Amino acid sequence: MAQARPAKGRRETPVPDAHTLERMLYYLKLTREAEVRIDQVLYRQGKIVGGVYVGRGQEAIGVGSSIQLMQGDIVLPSHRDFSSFLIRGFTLREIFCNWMGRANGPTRGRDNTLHIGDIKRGVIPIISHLGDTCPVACGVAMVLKRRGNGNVALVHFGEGTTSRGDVHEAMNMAAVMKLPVIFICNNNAYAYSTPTEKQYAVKDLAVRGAAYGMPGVKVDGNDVLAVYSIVGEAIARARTGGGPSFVECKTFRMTGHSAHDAAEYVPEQLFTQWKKKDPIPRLEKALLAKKILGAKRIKELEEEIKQQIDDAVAYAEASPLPDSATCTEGVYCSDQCWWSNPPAE
Amino acid sequence: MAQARPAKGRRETPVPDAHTLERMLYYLKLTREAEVRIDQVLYRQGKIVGGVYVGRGQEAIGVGSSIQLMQGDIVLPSHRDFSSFLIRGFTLREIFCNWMGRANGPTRGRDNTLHIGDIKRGVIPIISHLGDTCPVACGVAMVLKRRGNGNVALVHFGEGTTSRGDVHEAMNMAAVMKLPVIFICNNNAYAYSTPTEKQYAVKDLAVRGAAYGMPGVKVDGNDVLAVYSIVGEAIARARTGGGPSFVECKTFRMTGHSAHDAAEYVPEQLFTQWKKKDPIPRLEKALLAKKILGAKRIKELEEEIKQQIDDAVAYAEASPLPDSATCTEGVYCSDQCWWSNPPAE
Amino acid sequence: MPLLTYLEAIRQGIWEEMERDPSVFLLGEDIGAYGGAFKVTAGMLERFGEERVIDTPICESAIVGAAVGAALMGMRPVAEMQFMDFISCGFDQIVNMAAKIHYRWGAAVPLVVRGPSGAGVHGGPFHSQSNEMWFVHTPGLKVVAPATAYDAKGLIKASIRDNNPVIFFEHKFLYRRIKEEVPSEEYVVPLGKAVIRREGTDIAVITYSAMVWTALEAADVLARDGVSLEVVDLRTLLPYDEQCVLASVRKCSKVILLHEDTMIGGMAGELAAVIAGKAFEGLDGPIVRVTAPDTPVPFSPPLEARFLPSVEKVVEAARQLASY
Amino acid sequence: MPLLTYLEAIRQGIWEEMERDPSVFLLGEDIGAYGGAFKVTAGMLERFGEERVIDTPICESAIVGAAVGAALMGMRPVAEMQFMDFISCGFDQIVNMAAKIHYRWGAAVPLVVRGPSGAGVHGGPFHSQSNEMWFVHTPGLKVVAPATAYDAKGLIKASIRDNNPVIFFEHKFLYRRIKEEVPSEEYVVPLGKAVIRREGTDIAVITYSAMVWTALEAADVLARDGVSLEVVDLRTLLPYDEQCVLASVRKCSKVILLHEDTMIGGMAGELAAVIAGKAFEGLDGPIVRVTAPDTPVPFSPPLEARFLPSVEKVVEAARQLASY
Ligand SMILES: Cc1ncc(C[n+]2csc(CCOP(=O)(O)OP(=O)(O)O)c2C)c(N)n1
Ligand SMILES: Cc1ncc(C[n+]2csc(CCOP(=O)(O)OP(=O)(O)O)c2C)c(N)n1
Ligand SMILES: [Mg+2]
Ligand SMILES: [Mg+2]
Repeated sequence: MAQARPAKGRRETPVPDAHTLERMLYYLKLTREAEVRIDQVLYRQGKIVGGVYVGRGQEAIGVGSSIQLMQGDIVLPSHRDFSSFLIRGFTLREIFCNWMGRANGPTRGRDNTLHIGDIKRGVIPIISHLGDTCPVACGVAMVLKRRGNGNVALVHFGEGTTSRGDVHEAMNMAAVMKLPVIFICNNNAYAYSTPTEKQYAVKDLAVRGAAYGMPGVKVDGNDVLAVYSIVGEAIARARTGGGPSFVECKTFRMTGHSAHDAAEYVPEQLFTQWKKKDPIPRLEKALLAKKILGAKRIKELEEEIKQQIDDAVAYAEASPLPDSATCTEGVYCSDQCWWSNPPAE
Repeated sequence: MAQARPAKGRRETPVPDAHTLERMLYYLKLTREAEVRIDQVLYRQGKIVGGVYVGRGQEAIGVGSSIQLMQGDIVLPSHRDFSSFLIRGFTLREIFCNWMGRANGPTRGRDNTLHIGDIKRGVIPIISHLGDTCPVACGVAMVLKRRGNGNVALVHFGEGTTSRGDVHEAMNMAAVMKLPVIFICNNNAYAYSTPTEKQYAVKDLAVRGAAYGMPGVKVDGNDVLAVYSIVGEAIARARTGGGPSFVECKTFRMTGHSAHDAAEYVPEQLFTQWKKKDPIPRLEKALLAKKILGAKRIKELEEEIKQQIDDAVAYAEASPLPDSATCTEGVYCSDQCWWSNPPAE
Repeated sequence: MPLLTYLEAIRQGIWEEMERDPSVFLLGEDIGAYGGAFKVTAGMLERFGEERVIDTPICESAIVGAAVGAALMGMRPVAEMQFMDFISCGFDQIVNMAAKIHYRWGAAVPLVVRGPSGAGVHGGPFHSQSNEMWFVHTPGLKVVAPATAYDAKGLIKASIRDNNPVIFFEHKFLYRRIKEEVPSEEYVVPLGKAVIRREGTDIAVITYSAMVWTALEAADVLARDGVSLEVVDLRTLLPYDEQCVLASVRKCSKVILLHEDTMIGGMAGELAAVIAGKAFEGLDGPIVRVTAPDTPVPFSPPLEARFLPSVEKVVEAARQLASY
Repeated sequence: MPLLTYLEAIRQGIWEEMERDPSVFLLGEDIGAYGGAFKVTAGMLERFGEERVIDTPICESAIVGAAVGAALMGMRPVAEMQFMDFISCGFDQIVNMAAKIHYRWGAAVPLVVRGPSGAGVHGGPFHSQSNEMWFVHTPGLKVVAPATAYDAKGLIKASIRDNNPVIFFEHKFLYRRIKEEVPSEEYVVPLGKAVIRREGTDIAVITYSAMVWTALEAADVLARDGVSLEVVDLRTLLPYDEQCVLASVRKCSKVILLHEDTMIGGMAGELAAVIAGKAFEGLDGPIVRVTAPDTPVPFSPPLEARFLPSVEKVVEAARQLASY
């Protein structure tokens, strides 16, 4: 990752280079395949227990956002932003180990799904309590602003989460303090079974930006290039002292809320409509048309992706479950017990 | 109080009749004098202990709003809306007894200041935790809406309180459910020592209405007639199924945050500027000019007010403090213990 | 008598109260058409309509606050937390608004906040918590935690009829694992009354919720080697049934305090104080606590198994105490 | 040695840590130019600037959440609650975000949430609460409640240096009522260590915060009629100093557990369980609790006086226990 440098003045809309475009397609496909393995295969085989949430159909949001992050930036993904972890350097092996509760996963089996964090790699994970990472992002941004390296914090949350007080308190605080944080709403039309009309009474949540005195824009969340440029503008603004932004990414949850939810409450035609807007073929077509990638290269990527996932799953399955005796370790951070992120001296 | 009737269609801007105008002047003066007695006299004499908050300079908000309430409406005043209690039928004797922690005050000495409530008289008091009454107002409004009598709930809070999550959760819920609740922000420029620019990053909080899909308007909170008409429109809308509104009343806190606060952090000229906008002389001049009231009648009112306050203070001072044995009574609502508002059967 | 699961018993209890009293209504996330994350409210929207089965946005504090407002207006709201873990987001409204109103100005606040709590289903640190003690320590609240289907129905009905804020902890592990014959005739189980699940003579085990079953299993095991456990199910944690607890301790003269919640500041402490204060002469051995360790609830099955008090742990503790 | 009030000692402790370590910073409501509602942070804005003394909007949840974020970045935030009563509004961020991060993914969360708590100043139900037990019952937190100026300074310094979330309860009644000689040399008071404030032989009184002074007064009174109290000041409630508590109980063989917080689910329960579990043989009498009754904190002076544990109540309880 490149070093963040506070650019002089406001940048123009960022455009991804060919290399970045390929990486975006790669991460889109990798995310899609990895999550299919999780909810379609491992969960059904009983190899993953507990709640299982995936971001199928909305992968472009995490990819188009996190791909732009620089060293020192921090992302706080939602429970559906699998791609952010990959882009920030978590390996598939680590991630699958965590999903399967293995001792060598990043949480040592203490927490599940994508509750995976590592400050060095710039990822702070959610807790299940929706919206709680928004204030945390403000605190992160306070520090980034003070350090003056032009770094930013990116926090994702669903449209249902915007109803929680913590999101409000955080957005207001960020606006008052002009913090370099970008609030990204993954608006996938449902909060569990709750449609947007039961969640809020405005057409676009983007209008919330104006209520706090920050830019609020909506973008097609299934168009990774649009996400890239809109979020990119917000990031550029934040890097150069322009303060926070709110970005509403319109997308759709192409699965149930979790693996056990058949989503019977979602009208069938919505799935068929949104299938057409699948972000992956959209980018793939564009890249083929622009001759940025050839069909052959894409095949290679798909091969590579399948192998990586097979490897990671095999690795995770072969990894040990935690020793039950470790249950009581690491409640407190002391010299004996803590395995990452020592506080700066 | 008149019976609330759901009017057909949306009402035009309400205009107060002569009787109402006189009552408004009366309540403005009564509130001002009663609060002066509290923070300038009784507090300094040590006859009132604990925190002392008054609404000097902002009396027009409570008066211009609550004066319009009908039977069955509910008001949830802020800690500075003394007048709402008077208008809804609390006697000065009750109120002073509560300030002085007397056994025969409405809280029997258990709670202080304006933490006085009575469902029959349509008042639900705040708790100190700012913003907490906003969700309560939503629950009240759910019931009012279901009963279909065109009743409304009015909830007041300061501009600093708008930073709390509960206010956001309540405004969003009210908008989604189209509840008959009017959110009234008493924007008096300070939250304790905190000026508005450290509280929020917008010019007018009124813009928050649009963020939830409800009307948001600002009004000169020191002009009781303006408050009357703007809040009146919101009430009319709510009575007729139009849902919630947000009204920002711009005013100024003409005292310290509380009786012990000298407000040295407030630039002196702000006090002098706002002194000129004092809502009481403004209404008085208007009524005299329009010959709605004569100087003589006003004198009478002032006499009456002074006497009432003297009587109430004497009564409160002569009233007993609570028997310490009652400390443990009434924690639970059972047949033995509870003295008001039995739940409807 | 019809066979009902613990979950069905709760549904039936709520349903009957909705039929009986029009002032009862429900609010919460995904409780309407979807019937709730665990389907406790399934079918209620169809039967009682949108005015009485209200889907809310995701806002626990506003959900509880709105319930308080409705209760003050004479209604009897029943608010669902999708998981009781999330009650922390509505915490302030419960402990400061709901709990103190009656003491402060005498208004009744008849409401129920209910939902699934407890571990054992690999839910991880945020879908497995036992959060009853925050509320047991809050004067003005009542706290209920049923262990059986019969009690779950009778207690939810009593909670809805109570004129105070009741926090009702359902154990998600029991939802579908327990099936009992539950009478179809009208009944309620009064709040504040414990019950002796098994008579014994050597050691009293005071517990509640899912751990009642753990205690009963342990009692079977121990019976074989001649140690007789008495199992007391508190059912209501606030106000708790002091008389029943003390009587059982005096009878057995030894006591084990058992709960799934973590140890420090847990219910076992409160019970220990009352026992060591009022039944001191009756005690023939140290007061023993068997609880979860003081950690968050870990996700991975081996860790979660270690976290949860087990039959083995109770048996071991009882054997030691018996030989004291 | 300079005479400092309890409040000045806290200010000095924070000040020294701010001087010593640039990663320490403050955030809260009205803490900057105004110096805080009780003036604990007076002068700090001038000395350390707006980047390290941050006035926030009124949003306790965001204040705590932001402190967590900053702590994860290697800073040592000290967040003020204007009154500890309002910590209920930041509750979820403390118990679910701050407390569990290290256990879940191993990141240190060195932060302090501090503020005035306790009654005795006619603050009413919402400016007088003792809310320590919510946090004592939350694994991953540390909870501190100093009684003296010396400890207040030494403990706030230790809390700021600790790598875990510390909830620091200052007692507002003590702020200006206590004046002590406090050494100007650098010192810290380690977390987790209790102290014996007064040696005694007949009854151990285990207490903390303002009640330490009540216990000491009671000890003077009782000394006259030949009853010798030992007074143990816990200082840290989580982790608490079990060894010191048990030793004192074994020495005196009788114990009174004293706190200002309400009884049910209070600290006295936890201590009773540990004592009745591990010092059972050493006990020559019932474990006695002297605490506030289970009510909100009433406003009116006669009611508040009845609410608060008093010297008289401790003396009476001790006389009874002594004659047991
Ligand atoms: C505070 C809180 N309340 C309720 C829940 C239960 N819950 C988990 S996900 C979810 C829906 C979230 O919807 P949204 O924010 O739109 O995110 P999405 O799942 O659609 O990506 C709910 C209600 C929770 N996790 N936290
Ligand atoms: C949740 C909460 N945080 C902090 C406080 C302390 N406090 C009491 S009044 C006040 C300022 C309120 O400002 P505003 O909302 O503008 O109302 P005003 O007093 O100006 O009328 C503060 C911070 C509180 N009562 N509740
Ligand atoms: Mg969604
Ligand atoms: Mg204000």
